[in-house]
Amino acid sequence: MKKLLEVKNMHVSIHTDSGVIQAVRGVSFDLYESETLAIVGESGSGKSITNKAIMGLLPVGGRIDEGEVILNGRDITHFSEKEMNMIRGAEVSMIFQDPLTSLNPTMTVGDQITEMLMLHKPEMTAEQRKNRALELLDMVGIPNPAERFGQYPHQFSGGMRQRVMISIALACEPRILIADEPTTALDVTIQAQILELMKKLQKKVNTSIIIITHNLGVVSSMADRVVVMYGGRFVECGDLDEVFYQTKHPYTKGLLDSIPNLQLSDQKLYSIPGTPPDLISPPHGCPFAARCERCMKVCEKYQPSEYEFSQTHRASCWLYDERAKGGALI
Amino acid sequence: MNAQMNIPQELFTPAGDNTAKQEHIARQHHSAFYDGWIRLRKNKAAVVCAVIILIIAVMSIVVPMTSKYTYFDTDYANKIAKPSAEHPFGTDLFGRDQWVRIWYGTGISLLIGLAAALINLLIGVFYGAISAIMGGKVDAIMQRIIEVLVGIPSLIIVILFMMALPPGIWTIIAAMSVTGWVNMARLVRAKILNLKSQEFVLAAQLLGTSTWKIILRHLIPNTISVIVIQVMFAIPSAIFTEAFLSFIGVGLSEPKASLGVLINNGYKALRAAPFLLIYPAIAIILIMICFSIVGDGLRDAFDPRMKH
Amino acid sequence: MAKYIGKRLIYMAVTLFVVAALTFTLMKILPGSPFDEERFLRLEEAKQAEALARYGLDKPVPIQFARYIGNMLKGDFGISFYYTNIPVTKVIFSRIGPSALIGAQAILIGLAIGLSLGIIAACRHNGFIDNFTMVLAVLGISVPNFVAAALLQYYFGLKLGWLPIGFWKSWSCSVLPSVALCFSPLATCARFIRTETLDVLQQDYIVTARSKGMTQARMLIKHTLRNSIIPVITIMGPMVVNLLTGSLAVESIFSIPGIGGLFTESVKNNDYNVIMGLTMFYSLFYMVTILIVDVTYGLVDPRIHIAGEEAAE
Amino acid sequence: MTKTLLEIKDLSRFFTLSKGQVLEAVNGVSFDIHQGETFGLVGESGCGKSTLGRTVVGLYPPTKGKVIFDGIDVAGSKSQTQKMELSRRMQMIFQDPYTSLNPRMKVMDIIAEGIDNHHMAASRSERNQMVLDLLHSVGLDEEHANRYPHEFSGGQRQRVGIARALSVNPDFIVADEPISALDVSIQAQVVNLMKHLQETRNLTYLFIAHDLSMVKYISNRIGVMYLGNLVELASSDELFKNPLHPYTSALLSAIPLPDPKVERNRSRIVLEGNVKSPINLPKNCHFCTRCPKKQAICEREVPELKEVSPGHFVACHLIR
Repeated sequence: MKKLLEVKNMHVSIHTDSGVIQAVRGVSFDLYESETLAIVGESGSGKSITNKAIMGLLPVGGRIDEGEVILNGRDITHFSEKEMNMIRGAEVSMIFQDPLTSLNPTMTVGDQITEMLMLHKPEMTAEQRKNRALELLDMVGIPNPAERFGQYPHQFSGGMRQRVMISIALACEPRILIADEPTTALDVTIQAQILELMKKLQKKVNTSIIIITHNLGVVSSMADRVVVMYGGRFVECGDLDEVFYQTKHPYTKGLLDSIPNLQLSDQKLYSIPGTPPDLISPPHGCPFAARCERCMKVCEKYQPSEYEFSQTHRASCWLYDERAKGGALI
Repeated sequence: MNAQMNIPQELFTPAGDNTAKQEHIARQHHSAFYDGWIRLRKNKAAVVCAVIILIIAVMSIVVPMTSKYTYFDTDYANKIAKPSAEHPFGTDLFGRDQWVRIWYGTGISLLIGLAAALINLLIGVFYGAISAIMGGKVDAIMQRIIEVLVGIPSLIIVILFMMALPPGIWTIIAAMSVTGWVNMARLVRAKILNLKSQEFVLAAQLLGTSTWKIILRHLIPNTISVIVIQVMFAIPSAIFTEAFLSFIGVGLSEPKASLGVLINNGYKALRAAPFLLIYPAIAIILIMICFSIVGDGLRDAFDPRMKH
Repeated sequence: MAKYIGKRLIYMAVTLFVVAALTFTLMKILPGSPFDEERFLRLEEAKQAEALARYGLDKPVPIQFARYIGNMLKGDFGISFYYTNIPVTKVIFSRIGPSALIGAQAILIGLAIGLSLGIIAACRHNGFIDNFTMVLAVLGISVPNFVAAALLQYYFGLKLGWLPIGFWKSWSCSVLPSVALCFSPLATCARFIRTETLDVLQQDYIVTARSKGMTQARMLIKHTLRNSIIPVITIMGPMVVNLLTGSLAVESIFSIPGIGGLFTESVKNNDYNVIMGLTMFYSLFYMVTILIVDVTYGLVDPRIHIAGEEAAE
Repeated sequence: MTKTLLEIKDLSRFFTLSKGQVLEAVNGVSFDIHQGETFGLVGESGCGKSTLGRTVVGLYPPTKGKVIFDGIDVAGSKSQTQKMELSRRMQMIFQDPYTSLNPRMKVMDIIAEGIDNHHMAASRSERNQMVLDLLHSVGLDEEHANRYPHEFSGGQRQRVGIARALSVNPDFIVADEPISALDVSIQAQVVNLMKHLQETRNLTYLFIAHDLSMVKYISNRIGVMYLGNLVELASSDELFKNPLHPYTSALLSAIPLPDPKVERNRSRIVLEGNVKSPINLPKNCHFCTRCPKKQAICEREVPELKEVSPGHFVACHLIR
């Protein structure tokens, strides 16, 4: 399969008045054609910042300190604003977590869709743009699009608004769709609708999806490959089954054990002790050291290097260094 | 990769119990007000202005007491004397020393501004708090009253008050308090209504805390930032109103002096001696600027969400 | 919508009644009355009684008030004591022209400069223009308009002689007063639009807009300003009102025959009926402005349902 | 048979928004909670579960029906001693860790508020000691006592909230979505802590949440709510193994399971449309607009809750 996107050793820091947050401290992953990659991590893990850095949407004070972003063979890390504008929406587009605040409240839904077409498909006439927008609204399952075209976002429910966001993102059939916690703010039944819709559209529009989430259920139902992040660093990555069933990193294992299994009736739920690290003064060793039950002295001093278990399965943990005798977790 | 290679073997042994560190909070301990104080201190302009206000306030008390002239001694011999060593701010039409008069006038203006703002604070906080805490019918009625009062052009009413009552400092303050407290009442009511639905107030109710204790321990402490910020904006507007009243001739009467009176006298003698207008003008502008900047600084430090 | 406006009109009526009552009582306890001048005292006893009767001042106060309200509803605000025998309404309307012109010009200058400065300041946050605007804005609200008027009159009128120092001979007479009055709207506008724009720039839909790959200019106009301009309407009300009170001093400085100057004059001359009439005029004008602002805000901002249509499912 | 601690009888709670617009948050709900049990209450946003929780503790007076706590009518007329006793025995844990603690108060005073109200400590030193014991019981220590809420992480704040609720030795705690604002690993911490406290202090929980898998883990029995009505009630295993009401089965099938093999080959019921607005609801089964098995009767009558098998109640016309 053709490699669409390559992120190499990315470091991002955000300068705020309460200090410099080392939001991302070395992350690398690739994305292939018509594939769904899940980036998993809890709040403060840097999963969202990494993807905003790819799109050049870092908040004020945010900066890519190190690392490269290769999109379709071109290094876009230090593209100018003008060059990035050619890519945003055309080759890579993004949908966000909170549908209630992600749409412009004073602009009709129709205009917000046609605007995307205006930006990247100047050859289309206004008439064509409107028809394409109606087609998109129908494609994402919004009933009677003609009437809803002229309405405002506040007249749509949460689920409906997320569908509008998807129609905007897919308007120019981008190669990559980055979905930042698309269903976190939605109810379970609505979330199921949106996930089904995204799977159906992926085949129809042949786009690869990066889905950012902390919900491992969503990962197992959507993703082909998984990248796990913690404390701003890459922790583990691999195919879905490898990460879920041959888990290598203690954090991933801890996460999986923290979720109740519906089949068992009297399961003892494991809980990872302690709280996530403060990224203004990040721990210099492995970020998970303070909460890891198998922590060794080396983990507190040096950042672990990466170890390979298969062509696709890698983890960053000292346990798998030959000097660590004990070796494998499971 | 070689840096990783030469890590000594013994490091690969369990690091012992690190549970103690798990709940540890990295940043050193300080209170919510302390946080706000740091942010305020970083705002250099606000600190400088606060110092200026203090200096002005002190001078406005000290100078009239220590100077050999008083604000009413007339000396027709050297009318409209240019600013000199003897009279740093010169003398006015009646030969009165402007240095003393301006500091005395500033003092009066500050006094009026502070008093009016504090009275508006008291009425406004009580009215707003009672309206929000009682809720239901009482709140509805009190809100109707506010909606009616808001419709009244306050400055016109103040002028009429000034005409009807004998002029004097306390008349001005009383006049300004007729509808001056409405703003404070609306802000305090909105804040308390918001707090009342907050979960920590519900929790206090469930713990059996009496209404009075909820007001004192939960509602008031969280409303103080709103009150302080509003006062910081109320003082300059009161000073402005007083100056305005005196300028159109309904404020303080001679020989009493406030910044408004001085500006009015200065305006009358503008052609002959512009400095009689310029010095009091600079005084009032400086005070207004300082209060605005300190007010902004306080709002950004203690209550960032509240927009002006 | 009609129900909403109906409710507001009732409140206005109540407020007007309260203002009328308040002003009337203040009038009654005012020291001195127009009849204290020597001219009146020289008249014999009978003549004095007859003059009082003609103005209805011999009746007990509540009756006078009831009669006054009755006349007011018929649009008759009595006659001016100072401008003998000219109805108050005529006196007031004859003087609205200059005030309206100065007020309009002041607001236009204030909005034009204030909005543009505020928006640029927000976009170049912490840049030179941002700091400059902030300084200008603080100065704007700190310089009292009558001080500005006096200084402008002195320098541009007297010293340099570029503009007339007063009276109402030509358009050029309105320049200095308008400039004096425009400081506060300019400052309030700049500060407000800057805070609103900075606030909007942090909203999620701005990140969405940026992710669509549009130019900075398009995003500013189509997404930022579209949302930050609307709240500016809410400060139009207080701005107009500040102008009203500002004109009192400025018009007397430049001796402009406007209603501001009229009010100061009638205050000096204890011209009761004109004061009452003007207070009612100001109050009515004040509330109508606030109503217009609220209604326009409801119409312009699609999220508000004053128009009453429900959120479709 | 365990003692019934709480009886909820045909409870309704309406909010009149404006003339003619009545929000029916809770509509005719009845169930009991036994001593020492954890009763889970699930449903999507807008189903009224939080309103029910707040009405049970007495924060909202019921519009119709009664809440009887150990024989005392929570909303009825009570003597002062009964009122104080209720305010000691019933407590609540809230959802948002950032607004459930007073930002201007130290953690020590937040936890001690209940102790002071009920004069449970003879001296100040005893009061402080009680607070420290409470902090230890939720995994915190002296270092945290003198700090302010804004210095803590979400999970730690939630534990301070739990310590505050425990401060008056309650029998019954309503947990209103205590974990939905927390990360997965922190959720497990808080839930395990609540389970441990239940065993050591013989507590009874009403656990309200929309995350079904966590509710199943902690609850003995689970009630499912939809638009103000209780549509199904059963033991947690029974509910997951044999869901009867169409909405419950749709809800369970909508949960994405963290198990790729299972996820790949399971058919999913995806409900069409979304929840109606709970204002001026018609008198029928409110789920009829989205129910795949809808029949004529569903649009005319309100189904009542019937016990179709021991301990398994369901409100659906199709199931006798």
